[in-house]
Amino acid sequence: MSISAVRRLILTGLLIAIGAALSFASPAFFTVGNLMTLLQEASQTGIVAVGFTLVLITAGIDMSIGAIIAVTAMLCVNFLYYTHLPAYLFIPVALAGGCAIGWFNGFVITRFKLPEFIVTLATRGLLTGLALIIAVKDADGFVKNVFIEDPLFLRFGGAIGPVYFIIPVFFALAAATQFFLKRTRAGTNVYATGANPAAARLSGINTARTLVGVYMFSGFCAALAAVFLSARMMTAMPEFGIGSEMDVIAAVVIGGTPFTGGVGDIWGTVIGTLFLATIKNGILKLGLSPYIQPIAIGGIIVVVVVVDVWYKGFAEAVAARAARQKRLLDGEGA
Amino acid sequence: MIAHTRLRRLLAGSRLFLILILMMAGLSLLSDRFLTLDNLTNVLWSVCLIGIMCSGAIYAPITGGIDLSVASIAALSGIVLNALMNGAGLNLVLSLAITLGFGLLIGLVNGIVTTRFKVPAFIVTMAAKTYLFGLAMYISKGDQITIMKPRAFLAIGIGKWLGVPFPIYIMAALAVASHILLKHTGFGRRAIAVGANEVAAKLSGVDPDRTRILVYILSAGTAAVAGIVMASLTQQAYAMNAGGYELDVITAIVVGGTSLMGGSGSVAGALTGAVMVGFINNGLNLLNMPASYHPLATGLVILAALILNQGMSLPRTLIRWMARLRPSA
Amino acid sequence: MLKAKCMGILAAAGMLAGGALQAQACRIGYLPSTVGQALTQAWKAGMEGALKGKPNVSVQTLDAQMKAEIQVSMMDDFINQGYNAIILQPIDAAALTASVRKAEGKGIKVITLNTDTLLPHAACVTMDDSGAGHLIAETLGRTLNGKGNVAIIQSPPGAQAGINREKGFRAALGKLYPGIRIVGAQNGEWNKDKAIEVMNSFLQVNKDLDGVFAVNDNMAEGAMIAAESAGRLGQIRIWGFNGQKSTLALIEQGKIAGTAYTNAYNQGATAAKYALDLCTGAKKEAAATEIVTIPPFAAMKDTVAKIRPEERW
Amino acid sequence: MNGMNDDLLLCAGIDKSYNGPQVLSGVDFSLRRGEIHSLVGENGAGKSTLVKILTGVTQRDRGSMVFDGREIPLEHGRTAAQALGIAVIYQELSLIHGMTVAQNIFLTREPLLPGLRLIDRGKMNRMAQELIDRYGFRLRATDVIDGLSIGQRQTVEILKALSGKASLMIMDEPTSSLTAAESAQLFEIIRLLKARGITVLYISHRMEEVYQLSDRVTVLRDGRKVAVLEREQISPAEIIRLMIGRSLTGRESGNRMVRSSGEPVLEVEGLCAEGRLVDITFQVRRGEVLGFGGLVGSGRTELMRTIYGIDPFQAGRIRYLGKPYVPSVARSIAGGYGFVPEERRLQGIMGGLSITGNIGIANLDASSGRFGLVSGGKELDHARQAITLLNVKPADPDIPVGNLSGGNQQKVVVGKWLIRDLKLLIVDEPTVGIDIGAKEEMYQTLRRLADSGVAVIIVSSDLAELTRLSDRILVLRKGRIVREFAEGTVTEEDVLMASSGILQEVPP
Repeated sequence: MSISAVRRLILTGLLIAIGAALSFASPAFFTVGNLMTLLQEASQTGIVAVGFTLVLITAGIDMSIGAIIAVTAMLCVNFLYYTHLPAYLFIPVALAGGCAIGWFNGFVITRFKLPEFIVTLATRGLLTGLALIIAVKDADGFVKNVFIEDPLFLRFGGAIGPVYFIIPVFFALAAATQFFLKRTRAGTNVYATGANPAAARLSGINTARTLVGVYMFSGFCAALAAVFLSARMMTAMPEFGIGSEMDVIAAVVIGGTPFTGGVGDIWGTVIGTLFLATIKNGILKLGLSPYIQPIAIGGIIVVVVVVDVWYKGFAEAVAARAARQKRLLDGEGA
Repeated sequence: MIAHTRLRRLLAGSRLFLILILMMAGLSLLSDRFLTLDNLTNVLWSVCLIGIMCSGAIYAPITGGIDLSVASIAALSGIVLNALMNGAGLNLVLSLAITLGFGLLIGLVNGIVTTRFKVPAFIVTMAAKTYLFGLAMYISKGDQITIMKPRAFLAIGIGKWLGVPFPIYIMAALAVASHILLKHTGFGRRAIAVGANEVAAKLSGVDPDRTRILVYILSAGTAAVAGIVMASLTQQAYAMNAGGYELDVITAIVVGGTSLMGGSGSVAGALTGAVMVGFINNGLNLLNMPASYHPLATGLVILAALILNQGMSLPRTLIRWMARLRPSA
Repeated sequence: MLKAKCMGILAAAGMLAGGALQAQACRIGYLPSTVGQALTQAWKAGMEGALKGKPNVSVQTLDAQMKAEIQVSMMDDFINQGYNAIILQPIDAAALTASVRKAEGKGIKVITLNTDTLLPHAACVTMDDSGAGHLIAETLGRTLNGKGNVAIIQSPPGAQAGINREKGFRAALGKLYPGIRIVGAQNGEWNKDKAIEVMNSFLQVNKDLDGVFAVNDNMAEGAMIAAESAGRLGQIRIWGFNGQKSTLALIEQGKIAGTAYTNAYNQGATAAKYALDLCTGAKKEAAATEIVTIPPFAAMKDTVAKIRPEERW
Repeated sequence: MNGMNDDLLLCAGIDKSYNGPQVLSGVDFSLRRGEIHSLVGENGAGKSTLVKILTGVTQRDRGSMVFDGREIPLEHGRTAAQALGIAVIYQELSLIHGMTVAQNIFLTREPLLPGLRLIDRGKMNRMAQELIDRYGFRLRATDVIDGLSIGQRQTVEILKALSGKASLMIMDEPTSSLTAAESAQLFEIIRLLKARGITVLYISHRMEEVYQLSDRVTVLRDGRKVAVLEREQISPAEIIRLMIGRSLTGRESGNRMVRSSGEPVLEVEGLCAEGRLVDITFQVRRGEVLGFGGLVGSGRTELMRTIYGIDPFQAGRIRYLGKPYVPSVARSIAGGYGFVPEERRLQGIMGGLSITGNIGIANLDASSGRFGLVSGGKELDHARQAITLLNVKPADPDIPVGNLSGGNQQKVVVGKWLIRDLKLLIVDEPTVGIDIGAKEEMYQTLRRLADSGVAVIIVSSDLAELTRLSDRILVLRKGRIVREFAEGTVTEEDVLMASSGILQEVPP
């Protein structure tokens, strides 16, 4: 079995173990209500993480996702507050807005050959500001957070039976993206661009276009998440989602997509998001002091990643030694 | 050819500074209050925390890493210091020493986890940011502890010499020290080499792990100093202080022309970057621009500065791209 | 199922009212905007004081880290865990309305602190933000004899509490003292070193600044530090908001002109009592939100002594 | 038998200049169907430019080009070239890690499910496997690239080209990173391609290969065609003469071994490293050039890394300058070692840094003064010394080493040791992928060092180089020393046979 498969199993095992432990620790954990909330939280991060995974596979990074959430949310509210367009008309516009921002990121990165991290960090600032500026203001010019009552829009925050609407959407998006990555030429290009841009270009892949596309998708996912978030909260605030990028990154990296690019997939990200959500949700049940909770979360993340990386190194070392032995035996070239 | 490259490098080096000058010119046209000695002092005073952090944190990007935990370290050290000084009642010097040592220890941990376990620095320091904040909360019980004594300590942040607040001297001293460390010592050379090509550096007798660990110790150390200054300046030990400063620090460093892929860096640049951001905020305040517009303006200026300034790092960036994409031997 | 549980509690409460000391558990969730604030600390202390000695009553605190999203998900968590009452300081009125409704729907009593939500719930124990802003404007205006230049150190845009305080202040000033000019308003991000930065620029631009209103004490203290180091603390009357004990001390030293003090212990205690009575059934929930306002008190050098040490937080 | 219709490609009077200097002037060049045609010349002779023009990476300024009877317009792009069936095997392998053989072969040309835009995995793997089997390679379509040897990866490169229906295959330095055995396999493949009527344009610095393979050879010098040699005219000496316009000093093959009498610098006894080295015993003396032969993977590089102090060893003793010694990189450098690693770009140079930076890093001890401050002046002197010693071009200590030619990069890597009090220099593959001129200089440098009393250990897959440079040759096989050539004349054949275990083993 391949190393990555084993890593995947280990992580899944850890997830189940922690889940089980929590169910014993607190009766409130393993209840339909709580699990659904957990999944809802996971999906909220997960939708963004799906887009982010593609960025990471191209060896890039997108620090602006949080800010994109904020802007898109404000965009929706503006539509609801000023125009009285029906949701099914302006939500596509909002999503397109997310893509446009992603395009801008991709454009600046590829056109000016600037490091992704700093470009998206700059756009992050830019969008944070934009969100404040387009926020709905009252007569005295103070930001006013509108209470959304449009039933159609609110449906995004709603549930079908006990299942929140966002949950199936997340899993559908994940499945579709995984399928895209593995079964379409464009998906292959994403991996190629991340693994070895020079080679990708030689094979006739337009890496610039691939990158721009990836950032657009990341923007789209963030925008989608924003719609669900503001529907759930029945309002939008200019600071929505800002700072959440760290959670997303953690989820994706725990899911086994490295910063070096060319590797990783969506299933890993799904597990990673569930993992993070479980820890965050479970920790609340343990009656810990709120001061201990961040310590615990930070600690667990380090431990998990250390274990994962350690196993990877260990397994690869074993494989390498085996290869050397073999080479030594038949004296042939490396 | 030689003359040409020299010239290009000179221009590239000073380009950011020219941008800064232009900005100052613009601001002084907009507000007559801008170009006054007091105000410029104030700007430096307001960026000194970021500046102090930059002077140490810059080594992480130079080695191809990153340190996201500096802000939490700063907040934590303020709290530890107060606990020692006013809680345990130790004398000032001793408490300062222990606090600094504590900071260095955190750096050591970050360094060891990144090098020995080969975990990406981004994740290590991001997690550290989280649990160090928790630790700060835990020790301080979340209180905003006001520090009223000792006088000597409060002087660190607000005391003045020749009309210039002490923190500015501290920042200047650390920046100069850091510059010398980077440009004129073996450690600086090794850090750059590790960032440029770890394997080659190793075969030339550099110990990359040792260098990296030192880098994170250094970064945490300056963060602790910043924390001490902040505690004294605000007369407060508070876990929430310095929240989010790590991103400002990185922004300043990168705007200053240091590539995140390692192998090059400029302390002067990083400081210029920090001051630039300081000027923007100050300018917006002087013009009494509504708060909603500040982030946008700042973001725009940063992006512009990056694009104007990237000419110099472009060729190196490309080479490093190539280098990074090879599976390392 | 949760409903049934609540019925049970009510029944038991009935007995309790009947004098039988057979206690029923009452789990209270406390969810402030952040746990890292003198104010929210004081509230907690107040609650613990009020609930001391009460059998089977527990308070669990969660930290919303100043983020509405997090606060909402933590609300959900309290709801799922079937807490009996939640004491909530909404980060945003609109953003928390949905979760408050959800909780109430599950029969969980929600007591809000300082910020009311848009739909009715058990109770809202609040310090009067805009009223206190009014009070400050009035007092500051009086001490300035109705003329001079005043600057405001704001909260981050969109922070409701800060906005209400500023609005109250501006409105009163405009009405009562048209002679006083507001020469600047900048964001201090609730935070001390930002406030120093902002204050420094105020001092630069306005050579004749007479008063400063910072929408919380933390920022007032920052302004004080800046003014002091510029040697202009003498001419400038700085007002804060909340009345945390460090600020009261500075008022006694005459470094800060005043602050709108609210007895946060008392406020916390009141909230806790409501929670307890509601879940023991000693009190029935009204149709409309029951608003309990803790009156602000203008603490200045001459009046601050009235605040007893045990009332200082 | 070779009339016009027999020509696959006919170029006449090709001119090319990159804004200013004329890179190609009036080059006539022709390829016959199904021939193996070598293109040789020193770096800068215009080989790569000519290839770029053929493959449409860059356009010619003047001259006619007829491919397969069709006139090729001046504006001839990469895609056009691919469409014509001109394929290139790049020197820098252009495969995507983490992907399977099949995925790499069909990258961007994946077979799609009918009607859908979805990749048909099964079909792709089948097609790949068919292709592999047709040429009888030892590969599985579903193997992941990362697990393959360099040789196998190259095979994938070739398959990639074949899958595109290539009628002309251009190979630029294909053996530069191959072992002798793998090269042999590659030659088999090339002959196979020829047999299937595919024309191969072969570019290499290794004369013996050109000699072995070519039907014809075109020699370029300074952007001009100096000769086209038919099979019977081809001889390495002749080619080299034509390339550099002067005849070489030293014998092409076969070299007398000489026992050095200097005192031993490094003595290794019974060295064992699990999985890599078995009971290695040898010594190297002052003023001696000790050559290590053997196939790649026979443990040569591993041995060098071990005695330098990079990799650990389990058993055995090492004495350095007569004293017991446990190697560590830092200690070795301090003690007067020099080490030139196998892979220049990955292990040798720091591309982004200046020559000064690259040389300085190994000489910090020499350049740092009081308070551990490094003197930039001293470093610059060091760089200048190295530049003049080895005549690095361009002689600007400030330019990034990444911008230098292979030869000059290697000079920098060697140079950083020359300014030290050097006692032992270990050079792994000194001249891989660098042009004849630089090779010559490198040989002279190494010889000069030995004569000045330095003990030099070289590892090389280039047998001519090995036999020519060494005073003594040890041959490694499966991690042990199987043969020592200490006296008498040694030919490349002797070494090759020993390496591949054909010569009976005579332990030293």
